[in-house]
Amino acid sequence: MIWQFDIIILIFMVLAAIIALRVKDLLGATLVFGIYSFLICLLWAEMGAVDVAFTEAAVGAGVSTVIMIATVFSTARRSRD
Amino acid sequence: MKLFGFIAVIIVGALLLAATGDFPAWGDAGSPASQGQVSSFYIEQTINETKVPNMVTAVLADFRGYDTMFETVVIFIAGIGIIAVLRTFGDQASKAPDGPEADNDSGDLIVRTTCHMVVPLIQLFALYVIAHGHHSPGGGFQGGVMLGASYILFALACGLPAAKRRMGERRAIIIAAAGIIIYAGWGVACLLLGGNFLDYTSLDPILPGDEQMARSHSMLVVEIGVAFTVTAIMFAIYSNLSTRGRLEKGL
Amino acid sequence: MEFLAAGFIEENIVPKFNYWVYVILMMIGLFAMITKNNLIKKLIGMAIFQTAIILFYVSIGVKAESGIPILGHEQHHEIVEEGRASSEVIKKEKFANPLPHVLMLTAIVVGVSTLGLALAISQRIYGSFNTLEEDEILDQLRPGGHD
Amino acid sequence: MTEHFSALILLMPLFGALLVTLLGRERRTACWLTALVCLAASSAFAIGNICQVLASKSGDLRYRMGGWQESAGYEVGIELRVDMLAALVVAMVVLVGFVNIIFAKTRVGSEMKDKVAFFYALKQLLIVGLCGIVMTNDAFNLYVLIEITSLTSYALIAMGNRRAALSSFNYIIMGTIGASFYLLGVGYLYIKTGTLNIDDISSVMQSGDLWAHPSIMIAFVLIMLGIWTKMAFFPLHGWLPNAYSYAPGVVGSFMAPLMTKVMVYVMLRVMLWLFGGEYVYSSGHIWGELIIWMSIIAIIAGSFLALACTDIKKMLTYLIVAEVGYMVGGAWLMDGAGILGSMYHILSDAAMTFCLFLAASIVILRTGDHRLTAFTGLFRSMPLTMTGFTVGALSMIGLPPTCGFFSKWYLISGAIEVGHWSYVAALLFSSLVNAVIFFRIIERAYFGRIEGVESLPVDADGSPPVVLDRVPYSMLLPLLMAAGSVLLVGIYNEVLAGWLRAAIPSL
Repeated sequence: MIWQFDIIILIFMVLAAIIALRVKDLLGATLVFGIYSFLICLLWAEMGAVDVAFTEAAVGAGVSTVIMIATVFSTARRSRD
Repeated sequence: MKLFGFIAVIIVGALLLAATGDFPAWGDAGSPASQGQVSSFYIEQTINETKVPNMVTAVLADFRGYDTMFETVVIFIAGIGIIAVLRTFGDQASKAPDGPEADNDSGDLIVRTTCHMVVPLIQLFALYVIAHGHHSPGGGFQGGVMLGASYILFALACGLPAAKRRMGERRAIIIAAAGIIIYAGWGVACLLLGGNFLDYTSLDPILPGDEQMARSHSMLVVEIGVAFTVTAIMFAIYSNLSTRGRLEKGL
Repeated sequence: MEFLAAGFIEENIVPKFNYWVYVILMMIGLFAMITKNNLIKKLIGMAIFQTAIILFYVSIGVKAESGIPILGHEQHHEIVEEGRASSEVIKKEKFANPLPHVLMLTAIVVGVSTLGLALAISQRIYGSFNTLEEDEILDQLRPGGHD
Repeated sequence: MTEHFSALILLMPLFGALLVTLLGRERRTACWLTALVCLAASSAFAIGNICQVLASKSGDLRYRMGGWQESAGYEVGIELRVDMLAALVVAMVVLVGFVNIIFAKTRVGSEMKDKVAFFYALKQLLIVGLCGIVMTNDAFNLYVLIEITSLTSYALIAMGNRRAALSSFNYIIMGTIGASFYLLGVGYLYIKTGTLNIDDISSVMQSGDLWAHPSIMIAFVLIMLGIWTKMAFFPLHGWLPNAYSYAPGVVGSFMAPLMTKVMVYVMLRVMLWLFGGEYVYSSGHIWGELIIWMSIIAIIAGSFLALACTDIKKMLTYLIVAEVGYMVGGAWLMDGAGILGSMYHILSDAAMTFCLFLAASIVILRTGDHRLTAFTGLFRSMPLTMTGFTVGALSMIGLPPTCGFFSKWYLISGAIEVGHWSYVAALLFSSLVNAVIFFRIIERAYFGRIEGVESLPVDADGSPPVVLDRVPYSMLLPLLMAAGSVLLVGIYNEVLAGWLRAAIPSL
């Protein structure tokens, strides 16, 4: 583990989480959420949890983002909050 | 609602932070969780007991294999649950476009060509991840997601009907169920040969190598089972969610 | 005023900032789940909430000196080919604790399954109410009691 | 073979669910038969399990998954542990599931349409999850199994109409918060003890004297909050009434008796085995008294909300909220009789809720009306159904010889022993409210005038159903079985209480 990386990634993660929840465009929110997942995947790789990072990269940043985008496309894209 | 939510969140947060003071420092190798007997056993004895260098795979597929079986069941439930909730069965929905040229019915030429080149590579790498999970990060779950993602990519590039001909709904459900049948059936085979459920050592007589190698081989078998289920369900989830359960044309 | 004391930060926050950040992420997620009006936003909050817990678990498994929980080639060779005792070759503090990683693989799977099912249900809700805003849905339900 | 019974109870419905999905959505009767046979086998194993526990000297059976022996006193694998309480609750789960499969036969075609196979598969997986929860001895495995039951119930509820989908969504949000709190609590325990096996955690906390640490207390609070959310303890009950009353009839009648009861079992398990009575009931904590008062509020609020309902199913779901209050209060009375009452009430409440939900589903099906007014004059046109309903209602009110009387008896005697009179008063008040509610219905059913009687919808297979009470046997028989079980659990209360008493660890 390298604690400098850790801090930087954690700060970006908190930012990404807040942005994902603030953006009114749901497609944008979903993409920021994809970034969040990718950051957390980096964090886990840095902490030595390579299997978890691999899974998160495939599932969190990959499949979850895709199915969320699929849902946003087949429902409403705008959100009021 | 906002105020209530804020208060609830603050209370929970304060509760959680109150306990962090009590935790061992982050990265402390002497903390109970890291120092404990269970963790030491996994780190030191995995190689002796199972001949698998990747401890995570060994713990996942053998020591806590019962958990992993249910993890696969969770994925299976998500898949059939989504079909049960969203899918609309109708005559017009099941009508598949005919003819091989329907492959080329949608999408850009460059995208399609690239996709046709990339998908086999992804699938090959996914198979490598499944098979090599004993020695490197990866395993049935990660490989399965990647296999499923290759189908999703194909559906994105060439349209869902084309992908459906390769992985139809019925076929996806059968593959998914077959995955768990492989996993749980392997456990039942152990049971029939006189061990406990999922006790791979009892399969020693029918597998090459000694008892430890029987564990190692069995882990590969169950990982393949997991990969089957995950591949099929990931694609089923995508195809249902992207068409609102009608399985006509994708995104 | 205890919080302002200089020693507090050094003792409680610096060595444990991972745990602090997990609590912050969890609170963000929980707040979104409770207060957001849009169903998709609620689900994004739910996903953040779940990853925060996973962050907590993975943080448990870290040791200051540790690398990945996979034996290297030399160690593997020494144990399997040369027959040395594994407890001599393997230094525990060099390997991250594998158990939380295994648990979190399961938790990630559970998370994506819940997310998928919830997205399917929200698509059905959109199909019958034509909106994903919670208050608009409740407005539509108000006049008629049962249906 | 006999030592594998506890694993086989789980495996039968698991393979049943897989077979059902393989059979496909066209072969409905085959799906039904598969589910029936698998659950029948599972029930047989569950009963065999009870006999084994009775025969064993230590009173609990342990089954190590994967055959992993313990290393230096710690379990490295996952272990199943079946004591008398677990054996009885498992038997209750599979038997209710089995009877409900019979009940579902005629209804499932019209309620689920093309998705019959998925219904049977999800339902059997739900039973797998519930049985696994009851038997596992691993704190994390418990989480996975809780999520299995949750996911199946989200999907099953959302198969109903649009209201059902919305309540299922709310259930997902609440359920995820609950399960995640539980997971966090387990993480807090793991960071302090380094193990996940329930017995090992308990012994590490005992030997390391970790009781004073704040993180242990917070772990306890988090786990309790999670479980309470899952079992709809009063302030956290918001998801339950809508989810269960809008769910398809065959789903509601199955989930209502089981889900909350199994979560009460988990609460008892966490209190008495994971943390131990000494810690939970120690006078140093503020929560003991507080939680009894919360359960009193839950009982009273549940009763009032039920009284205000005009919809039969909604009313029954609010009664479940009140019953959860009974069980939580009983478990926190710090007294053997209270805990015994709570355990016994798990069984008896499952029986009577099942009976009432089946009767209500039949009435709703026959009259096409889910208001209480639907019961007018039903004693004349549907005597057997109403007899079943009356048995369930009498048990809810708490009249002998039904099981509801005896569970209230144990709870009240426990409360009197520790001198908690307000809890006694709340129980009696709730009995009174139940009496008002049910006698109102029974009076209407007995003395009310018969109005126009519609004909029964044709069977799913197209064959005319066999009619008695103008209800097919496949629905009437389960109701009578449920009513019979209400009486049986009541009549054999001495035996059951004796078995359960042996399972309670010394406080």
